[in-house]
Amino acid sequence: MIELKGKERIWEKYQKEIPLDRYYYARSCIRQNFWPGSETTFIKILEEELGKTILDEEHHTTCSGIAYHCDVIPQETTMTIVARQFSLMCESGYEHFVPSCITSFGIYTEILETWNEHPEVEEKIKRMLMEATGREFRKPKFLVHPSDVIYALRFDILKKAKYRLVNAKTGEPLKCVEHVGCHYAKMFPDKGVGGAEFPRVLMGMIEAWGGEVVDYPERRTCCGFGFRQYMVQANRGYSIACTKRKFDSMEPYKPDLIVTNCPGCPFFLDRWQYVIAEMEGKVYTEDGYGIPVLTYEELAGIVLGYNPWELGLQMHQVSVEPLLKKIGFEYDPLDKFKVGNQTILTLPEAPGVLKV
Amino acid sequence: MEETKKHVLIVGAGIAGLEAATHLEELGYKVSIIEKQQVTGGHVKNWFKTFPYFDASEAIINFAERSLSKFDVYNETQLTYAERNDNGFKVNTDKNKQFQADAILLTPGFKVFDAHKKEEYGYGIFQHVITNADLEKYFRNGWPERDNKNLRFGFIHCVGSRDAKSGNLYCSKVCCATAVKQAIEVRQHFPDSEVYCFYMDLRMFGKNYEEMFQAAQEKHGINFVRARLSEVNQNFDNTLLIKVEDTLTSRPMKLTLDYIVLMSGMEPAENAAQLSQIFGVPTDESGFFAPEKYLVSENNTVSEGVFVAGTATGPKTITETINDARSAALAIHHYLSHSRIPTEHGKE
Amino acid sequence: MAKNKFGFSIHHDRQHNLDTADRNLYNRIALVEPSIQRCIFCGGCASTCTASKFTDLSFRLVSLNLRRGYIDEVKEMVARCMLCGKCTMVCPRDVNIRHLMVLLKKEFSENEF
Amino acid sequence: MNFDPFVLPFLIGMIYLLIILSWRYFKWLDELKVSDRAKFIRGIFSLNFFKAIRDVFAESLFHRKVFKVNFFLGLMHMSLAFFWFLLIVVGSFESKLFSKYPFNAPYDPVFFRFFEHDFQNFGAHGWFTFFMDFFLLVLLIAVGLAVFKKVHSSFFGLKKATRHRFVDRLARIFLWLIFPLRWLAESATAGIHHNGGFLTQSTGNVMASFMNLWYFEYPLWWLYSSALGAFFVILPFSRYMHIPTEIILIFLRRFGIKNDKEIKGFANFEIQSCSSCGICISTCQMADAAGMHGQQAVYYLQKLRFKRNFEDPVFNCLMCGRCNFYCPVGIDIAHLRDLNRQKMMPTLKNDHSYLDKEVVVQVENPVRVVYFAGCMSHLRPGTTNAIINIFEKAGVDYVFADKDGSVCCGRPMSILGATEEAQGMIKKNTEIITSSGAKVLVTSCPICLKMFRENYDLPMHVIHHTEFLKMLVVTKRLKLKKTTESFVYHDPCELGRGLGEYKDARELLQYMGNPDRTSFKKKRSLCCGGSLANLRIRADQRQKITADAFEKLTRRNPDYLITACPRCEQTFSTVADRTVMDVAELVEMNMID
Repeated sequence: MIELKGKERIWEKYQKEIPLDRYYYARSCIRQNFWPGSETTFIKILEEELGKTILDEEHHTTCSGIAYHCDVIPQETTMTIVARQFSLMCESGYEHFVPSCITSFGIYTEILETWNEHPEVEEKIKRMLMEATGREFRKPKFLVHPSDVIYALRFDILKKAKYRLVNAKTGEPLKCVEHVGCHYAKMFPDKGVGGAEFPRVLMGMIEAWGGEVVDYPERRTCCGFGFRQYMVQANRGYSIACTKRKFDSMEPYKPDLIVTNCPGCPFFLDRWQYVIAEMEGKVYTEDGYGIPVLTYEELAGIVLGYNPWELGLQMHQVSVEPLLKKIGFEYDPLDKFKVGNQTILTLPEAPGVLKV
Repeated sequence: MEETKKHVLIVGAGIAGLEAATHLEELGYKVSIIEKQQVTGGHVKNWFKTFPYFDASEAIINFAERSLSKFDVYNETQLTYAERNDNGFKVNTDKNKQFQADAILLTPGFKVFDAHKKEEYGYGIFQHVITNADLEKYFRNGWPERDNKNLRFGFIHCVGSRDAKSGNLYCSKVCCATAVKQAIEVRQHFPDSEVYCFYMDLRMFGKNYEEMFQAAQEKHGINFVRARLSEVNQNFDNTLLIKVEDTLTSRPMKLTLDYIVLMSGMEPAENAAQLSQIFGVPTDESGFFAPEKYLVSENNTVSEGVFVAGTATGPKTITETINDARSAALAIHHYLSHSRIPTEHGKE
Repeated sequence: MAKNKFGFSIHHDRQHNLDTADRNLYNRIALVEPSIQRCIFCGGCASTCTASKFTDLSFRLVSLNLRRGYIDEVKEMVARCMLCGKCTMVCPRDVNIRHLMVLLKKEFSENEF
Repeated sequence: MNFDPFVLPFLIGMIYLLIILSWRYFKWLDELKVSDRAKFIRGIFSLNFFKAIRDVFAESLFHRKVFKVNFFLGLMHMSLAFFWFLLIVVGSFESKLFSKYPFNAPYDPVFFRFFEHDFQNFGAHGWFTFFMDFFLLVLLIAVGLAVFKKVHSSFFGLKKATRHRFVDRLARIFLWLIFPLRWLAESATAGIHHNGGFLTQSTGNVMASFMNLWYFEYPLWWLYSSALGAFFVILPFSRYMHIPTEIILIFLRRFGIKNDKEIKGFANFEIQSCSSCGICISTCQMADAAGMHGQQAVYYLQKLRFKRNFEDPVFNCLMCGRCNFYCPVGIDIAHLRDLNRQKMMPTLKNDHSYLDKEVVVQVENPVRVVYFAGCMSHLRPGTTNAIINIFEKAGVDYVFADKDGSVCCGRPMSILGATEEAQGMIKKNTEIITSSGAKVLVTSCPICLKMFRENYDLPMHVIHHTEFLKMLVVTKRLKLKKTTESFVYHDPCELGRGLGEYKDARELLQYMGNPDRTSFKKKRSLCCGGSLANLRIRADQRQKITADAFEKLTRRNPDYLITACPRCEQTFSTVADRTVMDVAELVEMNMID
């Protein structure tokens, strides 16, 4: 039996102040390729649905997090790059830094904490940024992740929601697996909503929008990306083994969907389902389609009734149609492979095991 | 004659305070104890049996309270203020009871580490994650209804001890022996159960502790795994799943358990910091009272006339606490009869 | 068996599941020679072992792996033992190691594992 | 021809016994190897036949070896056996002389007094009745002693009496009844017919004084005959089978027949020759010091006879050989245990292939002496260092074969019944040892020594370091001084009873002083408790044996306990209150230039 009171006691400890307007948005390197609809949807929801101000900055670069976590560049370099992003933010007149990527969020958090503990490092980086670019910077007043923002605005979204995370036929809440990216709060538990052990950020959205969270044993386990584990082909067996452990653990709960807040996690949780199916013939749902994996922006978009194909859901390996059907979402299946109204994309090759 | 008796005020009526009071009273002093709880006896009153001989805690309490009627005990009273005057100390409490004391003995004891702090262990979240203190209550008051068959217990050593993440670098000393004792008791209470102890080191330092450990292995079939728990999760069937590294085979390992018992360590008492401030007794980095001189003069403090004893100066077993209390009584006696043991501080 | 379809295969999960571990052999052996239960895995046996000079043989690991149900590992090591008995002479817990080795050798000779 | 129906129980029993014995003995003799059968035939027509007869008198009748253990125990056994024998022989003479016919009925001598009352024409009557009564009196006393022994076994030097099986106890009751019944029956007849001697006649007169013997005489003879018959019927299934079997065994031994590799033939004679006297219980240290019962030779043989599960006595044994030495029948129990160990131990799936891969044999310049310390010696560096120092001092041209670790000699495996599985080790050690080109192999470990001598084929002298050191002293390459300390010497089982090496260590010690006297020496020496042969014994039981042996050996309070086996040394050290050391260490201490 899980005592909710116990979790609430922990959550009280990890309350995070989240600004409700004027966001400086730094896009992710890889999300734009993996899930091109997600970041757009985030901006769309904030600007169009909720009337917030958000700057979609185009001059920022990578935070170099992937290189940092693959041990190929020194920390000072990463810090200087991050300092430049802050300087861009200051120049635009913003104070609330919102990086789309979880790893970036982790990097920024880590660097800000380092500077807090070691002001001499911050001074050094200021010098280096000045020498390299002639720029100056101030630290952001708030550093929040877009999932924090959506979490904070979840009830505002609910007010405009067209669909709930509820099985339209039975009226039962959907069983949702929340997977929070490792770099969100595992390094600095007090920087995440709800801490590291029982994070609240995605759970809050799911519960607000009608779903039920599944607490399965390997909830804390990494999606399997692990940077070096995937980047080096010889190590990919470890990467997928980790993912498989997660799926084996969540399978008995029969989840309807997985929600994530990290660029890599939805990718690996989605694509590895295909690879596991191809290698072992194993599919984790009874219907043979696999468990749909969504970003929180996509989930918000669905709740708000956005066109799934404009959300980019056709980019998912595991079909989302069963999920859409479950919540009674009205959509045109023929639109799936259309761009705009005209061109029909080449139909992708069907996988060997997974149903589509 | 009564008025001429010198007065010793003891703060805390656990076994240390009671034992010191007994001896001070016999030495001819007037003794008063203030205790913040409703009853005397401290933590030991909540325990069931003691290690390594499995004597009932009642026996310890009965012993410690053998002279209870001979001195004044003020329950549910907390010390709020004290000042030094020509006759010793003037002390006030939250109930406005005032004392004039010639010497003060601080025996506030310890606080059981709050296992909630180890979030990943799920105390307060998973129903069957309990602490050693809870387990003692179960033994005393009976188990909550439970299917008694084939239960699997896991004892997690060093919860809140030897753990930088909990802020406590010290060893709480008694938990290893307590875990072995409780594991044996569990096996006796649930003969079909399976019991695992997950330890960092097994510190069986006292007489007959190692023998108790060996009996736990051989007679009671308790499994000892050298491992430190990383996290607790719940399975689909509501059983608990733990993940550890089996350090001796160098493999990650998982195991399903029905009960997890966290061996919460000792921390300084809640009012230790306040007492430290009131009486000018410094504490060490862990928050325990610092004696005047380590190793050789652990009952005296740098604050003249203020003495310390029991677990307030660091984790101790029952035996050590009782001996420490007697030692403190003697130190106070020397002080009050002006034949203080010459110490560096005391040379006048 | 996972197919190596993409240039790699799913790595075997190293995590040991104690729930499914086969403890039958351990239980059987402990019934005949209960002193194995006293083992504290100090490794004194392995450090004095005549055979460990030349090959991987550690009774400490035999004792552990037996409890964890890694029968293959146990089997491999037990076969290497020469039964000289030095281990038993140094064991601080008086575990009758040589007897355990003989019992295990007999098990592996008489039964299929 | 005398006849009465009451003789039938005796007669039937005797015929039945003869048939069973003939059948069994024929079968067992038939199981002998062809060569042994030839020895048997040859033996019958040789001097050994007579020597065997002498042995039968000495052992089966006089129980010479039992006397060695305890006078009263010997007396009891001798009285029962020898005087029963006399009773039978003299009785036969009496009846045959009386009837003047050598082929009278077999029951005639037994029931002579019932049938014959008139001795007018039998001049020797007085002598015969006197002696027959005397024999009977001795037998009655012997039975009395036996009953007394059952209650106070310690009086007979036995710390614990044998636990007998039901059939053995039943047979004993019949046996104990025979002589009192004969006494009563003969007395009753004497009371009526006045044909008794000093014992029976006087008893008969007393009986006649208060009872009408006409009523009692006949039933008493019936009872006597029935007791005899019952005893004969039960004998082949009881321990009393030893009475006839030991006689055959003595002949077989004299004919040079020995135990084979299987439990049949000769082994059957040995197994059935055990009288369950229980001497082996008292001499077994497991029983004496550790309070363990049921594993001793007598129980092992009992279980073999009754075909019960004998796994425990086979394996739960130190194989020290003490029971072999003390057994009055001379049964080679250690061998009988070893046979079953070999048989019962499954073929162990060993993997010693690493020996060939990992152990590199370096062929150095040939030396005269190769020293092999052995695994156990590595736990006693004091001993190995002493030997090396002595070698250096005496200028011995040697190589230390297992300086960097031994390959086990294989005896620890062999002694458990897995001799075949030790081949890999034997091969490797042979390779290592022979590569030295040495003429002499010196080892510190008696366990290795026994293995090297009995299971290796080494082209060199194989000796223990005590022998080698003695040679160094004798050839004056090493000089020793007298020590001021006192010491006692402990004979290791494998070196002493195992290999018969008692001399060299003692001679070597003589150069340094006289060892304290102890009754636990040579073949009577004790096991230190560390034996490799027993796996089942618990550590605490072992320790009791060690402590007991140590206490017995150090009763004269010597400064040192000296031994010649690293295993004994290590084992004794765990309980020792004084220094335990190897002979070599004492030699090292007392070397002079």
